[in-house]
Amino acid sequence: MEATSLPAASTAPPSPIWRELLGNYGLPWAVILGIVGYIVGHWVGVRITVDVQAQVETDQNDVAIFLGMIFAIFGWLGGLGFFSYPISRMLGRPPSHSEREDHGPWRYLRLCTDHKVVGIQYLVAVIFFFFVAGFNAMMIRSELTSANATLVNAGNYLTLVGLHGTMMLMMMSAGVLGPLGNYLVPLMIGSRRMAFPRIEALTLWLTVLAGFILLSAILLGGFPTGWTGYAPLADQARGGIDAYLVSFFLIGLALILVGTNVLTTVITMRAPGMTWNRIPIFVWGLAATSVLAVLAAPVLAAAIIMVGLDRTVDTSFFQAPEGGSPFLWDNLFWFFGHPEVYILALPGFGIVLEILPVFARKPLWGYRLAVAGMSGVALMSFMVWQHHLFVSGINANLRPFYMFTTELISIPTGVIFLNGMGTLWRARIRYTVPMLFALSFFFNFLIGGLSGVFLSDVPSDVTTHGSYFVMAHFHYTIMGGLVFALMGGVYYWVPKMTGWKLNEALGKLHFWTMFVFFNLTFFPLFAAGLLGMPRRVTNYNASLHTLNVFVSIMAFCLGASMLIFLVNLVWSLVFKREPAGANPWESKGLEWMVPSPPPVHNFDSIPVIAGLPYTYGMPDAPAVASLGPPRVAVPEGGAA
Amino acid sequence: MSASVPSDRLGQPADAEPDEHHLANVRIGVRLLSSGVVFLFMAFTFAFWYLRELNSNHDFHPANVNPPQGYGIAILVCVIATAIVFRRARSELAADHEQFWRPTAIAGLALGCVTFVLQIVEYLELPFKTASGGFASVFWGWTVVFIAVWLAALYWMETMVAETLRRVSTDGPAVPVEAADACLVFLYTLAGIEIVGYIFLYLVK
Amino acid sequence: MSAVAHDAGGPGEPRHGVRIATIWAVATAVCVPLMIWVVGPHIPPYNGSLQTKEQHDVNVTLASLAVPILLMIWVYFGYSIAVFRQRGTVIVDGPPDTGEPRIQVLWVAVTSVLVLGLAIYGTIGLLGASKGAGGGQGPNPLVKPENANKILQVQVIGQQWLWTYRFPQYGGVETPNLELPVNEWVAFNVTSLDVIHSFWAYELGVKADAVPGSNNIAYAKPLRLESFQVRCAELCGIWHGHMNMVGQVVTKAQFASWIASQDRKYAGVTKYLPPYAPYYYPVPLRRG
Amino acid sequence: MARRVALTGSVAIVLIAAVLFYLLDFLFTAPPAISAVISGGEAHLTLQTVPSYGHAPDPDWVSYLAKDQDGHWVHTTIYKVPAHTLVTVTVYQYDTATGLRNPFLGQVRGTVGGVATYNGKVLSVLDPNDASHTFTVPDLGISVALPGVNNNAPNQCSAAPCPLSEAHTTITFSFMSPGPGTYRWQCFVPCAAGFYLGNGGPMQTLGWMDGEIEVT
Repeated sequence: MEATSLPAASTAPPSPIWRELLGNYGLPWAVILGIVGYIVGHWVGVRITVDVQAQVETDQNDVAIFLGMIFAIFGWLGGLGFFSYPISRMLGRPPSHSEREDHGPWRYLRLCTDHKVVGIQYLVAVIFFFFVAGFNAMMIRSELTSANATLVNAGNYLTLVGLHGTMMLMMMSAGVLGPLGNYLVPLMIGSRRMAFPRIEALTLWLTVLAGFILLSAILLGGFPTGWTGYAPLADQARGGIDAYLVSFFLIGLALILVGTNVLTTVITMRAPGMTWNRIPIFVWGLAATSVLAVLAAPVLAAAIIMVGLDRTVDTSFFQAPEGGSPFLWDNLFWFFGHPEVYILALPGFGIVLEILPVFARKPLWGYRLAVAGMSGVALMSFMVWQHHLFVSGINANLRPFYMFTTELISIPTGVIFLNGMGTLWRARIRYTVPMLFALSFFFNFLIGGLSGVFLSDVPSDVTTHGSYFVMAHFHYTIMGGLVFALMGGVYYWVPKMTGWKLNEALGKLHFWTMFVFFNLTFFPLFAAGLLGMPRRVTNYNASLHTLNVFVSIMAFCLGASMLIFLVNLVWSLVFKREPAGANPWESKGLEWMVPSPPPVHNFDSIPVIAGLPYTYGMPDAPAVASLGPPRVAVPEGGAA
Repeated sequence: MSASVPSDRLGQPADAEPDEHHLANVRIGVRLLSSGVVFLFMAFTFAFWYLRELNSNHDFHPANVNPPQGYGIAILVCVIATAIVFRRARSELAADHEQFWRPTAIAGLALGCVTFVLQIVEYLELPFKTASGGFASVFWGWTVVFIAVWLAALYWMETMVAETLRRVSTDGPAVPVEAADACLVFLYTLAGIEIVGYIFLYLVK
Repeated sequence: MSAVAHDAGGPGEPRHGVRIATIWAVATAVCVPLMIWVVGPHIPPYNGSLQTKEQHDVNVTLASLAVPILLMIWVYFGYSIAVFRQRGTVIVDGPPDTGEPRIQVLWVAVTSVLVLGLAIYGTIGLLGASKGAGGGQGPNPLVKPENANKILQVQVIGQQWLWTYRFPQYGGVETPNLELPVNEWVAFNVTSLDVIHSFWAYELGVKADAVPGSNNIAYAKPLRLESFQVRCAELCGIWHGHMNMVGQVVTKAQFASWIASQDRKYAGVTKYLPPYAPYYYPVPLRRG
Repeated sequence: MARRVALTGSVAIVLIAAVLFYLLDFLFTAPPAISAVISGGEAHLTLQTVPSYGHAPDPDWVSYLAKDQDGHWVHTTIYKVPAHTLVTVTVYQYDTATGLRNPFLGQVRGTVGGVATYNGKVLSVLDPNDASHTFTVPDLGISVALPGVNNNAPNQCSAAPCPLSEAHTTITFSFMSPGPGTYRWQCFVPCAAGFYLGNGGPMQTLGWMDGEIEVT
């Protein structure tokens, strides 16, 4: 939304003729230009490497695939209209913040710079890819019901594992920053929009494209490396690895941009009165995550560029005989890898600590401690990455150091429990669905955290490294931690985002089935790991057969419980549509003082913040912000 | 594509203050993205020192692989010159010498383009191909990524030059000085990266 | 809006803190010994080698340390879920306490001490009798058994989808099966010919990544005459899950006769093998 | 309301169709299984290795082929073999030598008598540099190296199935099949031209240079 007092505002000339003929930028054009881009890029790639013997013999020309995908990316972004702004800037027109936005449902399939539209688009995209990856998980578990490769042949199984892992992590790293971050940060800090609305829309469309490019790995023959993409195997794999690399690169790029966007918004666009210690804890969680995203994702991008060069122009970054080294990928990937898993965990902390006070009817206990905890986690997550490499033979003399830093990082992570316990002390708990998810977060993350202490201890890590123990650990921290918190966030904020309530009974059914079957699925896998079952294998020794069959059945029930969530979403938001009102949870947050769904400009006039939104049990405390007079026909100017 | 008329979608007059944050956002945004870019090149720097120290199969830096020193210096000088010339242009802009800001900014942009051209020519003249050891890989990786990021700097300078040339109203500076400051921060970052890159790509044996 | 019941812990209020502490104390007093003596012995890995004994002790210690923490959180949350509930339909706010610096400092201090202790404990375990607890320590290990170069050297060669073993002290013979003498130190020199694998001898508690172009040394001292499963613990391609074999720990005499039989059996091919080296760069190097 | 039902229904149908395509076209695809020819209490398997398959989907890939019951060459590597019987394998090898990555695999192992006949000569060790492919069943300890045709042989075969008239070496060996189960087998020569270290593509795809022996 622009002030009419822009220096060189020029009235818009009538749309050019071709625009009328071809219709508007949007998803249809993006898909068409994306596919055309791939075909052209592939054709050009084949022409360029017609004499490169290595590319010809593989029947799948990596140069052509990479070029095809790069052209497809430009086609996709061009089709959505992302190049119109840079071109107009290069022609000297002044910066503007909003694309031509029109309302109506079609704005969800088009480049729209309203942060609320992007938030909902993100939510739909993340949930869609979450279910695609979840379906892969069901296939993995059905393969593991038998002790050797029966359902899926061994080669395809690795692609299955790779797709499940990569897509889950791709979607979950933008899983909270994207939907809840973009939607709620402006509402919670009293601003009308994010710092860079156009970049915000770009991150959404890059994430969606990355998801589909990763799925295209199936058409290119799959990839055997799993989400970690270890080095010489990545150099050696078929075409599917190119899809993995390009999609992970796009996600890295989207992470940098969404991190910059959220952090800049929090730094510059807070409403007057919102000092640093009045920022809601959820926004602090996202700010800490953004710092990690901005600094860690470039290292992943660099590592991916290196593998890309290895596969196309025959450099030898990771080829030991040629002066490279596989250890380089280990170090670069895990230098990004560990901040990545905290990019996954911190938003979960933020959501839980935001929901807890509302349903415990008590202020957040130890707000500054929570903020210090999150910042501590963000800072230290760059110093622990070699605990993934305890047995890899890299600088054994640093083992004690990395054991120490990994143990050290469990202090700020443990602070979250103190905040939770303090907030629940003599509270008045209401067991609504969001609260159930928040409480179960503590239960799951406790088991995840303690198993992490086992793994950070080198002697114990020798047996558990690369086994199902590790797999159970990170499912407890990511699914038990982040996904439970995200579900709580969805149940808590969807009434605000859509204006309609989510069905309480279905919600509780979904919670209890998800909680019970999640624990029954992943707790036995700690035992499987300790009993010697390596990760990502199709066959295991017979003694583990009954355990795996039990876990598979529990996993199918977990899948069924996720379907209940889907049914609840579709039933409550598409069919029943029971209005939720502005503040269904009686919360004191700023976002609950505007109608739901909030109007396009969020606040009639920029509010003045009076304090933290956790003034429960303080009857005389002022409301978190004074919103100023409602917008009348002609507003008497800007902020109060 | 014309800049859209900034009107609020629901027909209500747009609020008065969205623009005041724009320059502050650009100021913070460029610092964040510059630190991201520094981490990007830190990965390549780590790759260089790590592979050099490992020197697996004694094939990291075969004797016959030597980058052309001439081009290295030329590119380094051009990058630093671009930053200095643009800094000069910025101070002209701050002092509201419109008539000096314009040519100096264009000179800065031109120098940037020269850097780009020099790098491409160096690729054509390069004595070693990509498949000759770890050093060659890091050399190609670093320079390709640097030129890609350098294009972003060129784009940014170009938008400012274009905005100056296209100016309609004459009150105030052609381009907000803060925008030029932000672009300078990005140029300083890239100049610093180029210096580090020059040292270990061309000087360290 | 919510009505506020400002119950500042009047006399009628039960002493929640004391209750929680007592429940926790009783539960801990019951569960910790349960963990140490009943559950503990069943926590894998078992006592196949000196290394697994160390790992087993660490696992039991960590488990019995984790029990009190686990119980503290479970008891506290269970108690608050049961007792601090909203009663009736009117939403009543709880007391407005926003944080006790003393408790926060105490918590951070306790967790720091605990963490420091764990780190030191882990380091002691690492540098202790198990000489690296069976983990791969790279070309120059941090911890070596005494007279490390005189003990049995076994080169473990990982390649895409097969483990083979070479014995430099016995003429560099290579064989796909593995037998080790009991109660003798053995040094596994693990390397790979193509991609990263990870040599995992489960019952011996040994795990060392096999990385092409690097020699990863892990020490073990088998203690029991039993077979041990060898698996690959790092994803290496289509048959990663099938790269399994079973090794055998035998008496010293049986080992001598076995190695002699392997020498005879594979004499034909031994002359074609490359000279023994910590790692190999096999042809074809470039694309095939 | 009807519009919403229709919209949700159509979205659901599209998703289910995508899932079925994903399952049937990618996940559950596996090469056909052929069973060994049984004659007189013995099983016979006839295989062929060609330097390039010559047909879609991957014309340049090296591959195994097998002769089924009624003598047709089938492009598969999944072989059914009866349990506890003598299996005699004949391999017509049309590819040139690439050389073994691990020379140890030049040793013939697990066959009856520990030997294999190469063009009539009975050997127990093959010079690793002459090896073009191997037939190795690691779980059963069976491994036979297959020597290559010399590089400048005149009529080299370029598309499967190759007739016997073209330059080839013949290798025969036999082994006792174990109890029922599924045993993976593969080629240990890095023969996947174009892939890093020669171990990508066909070497990691079922139906080309990897397969399973199903003992029933």
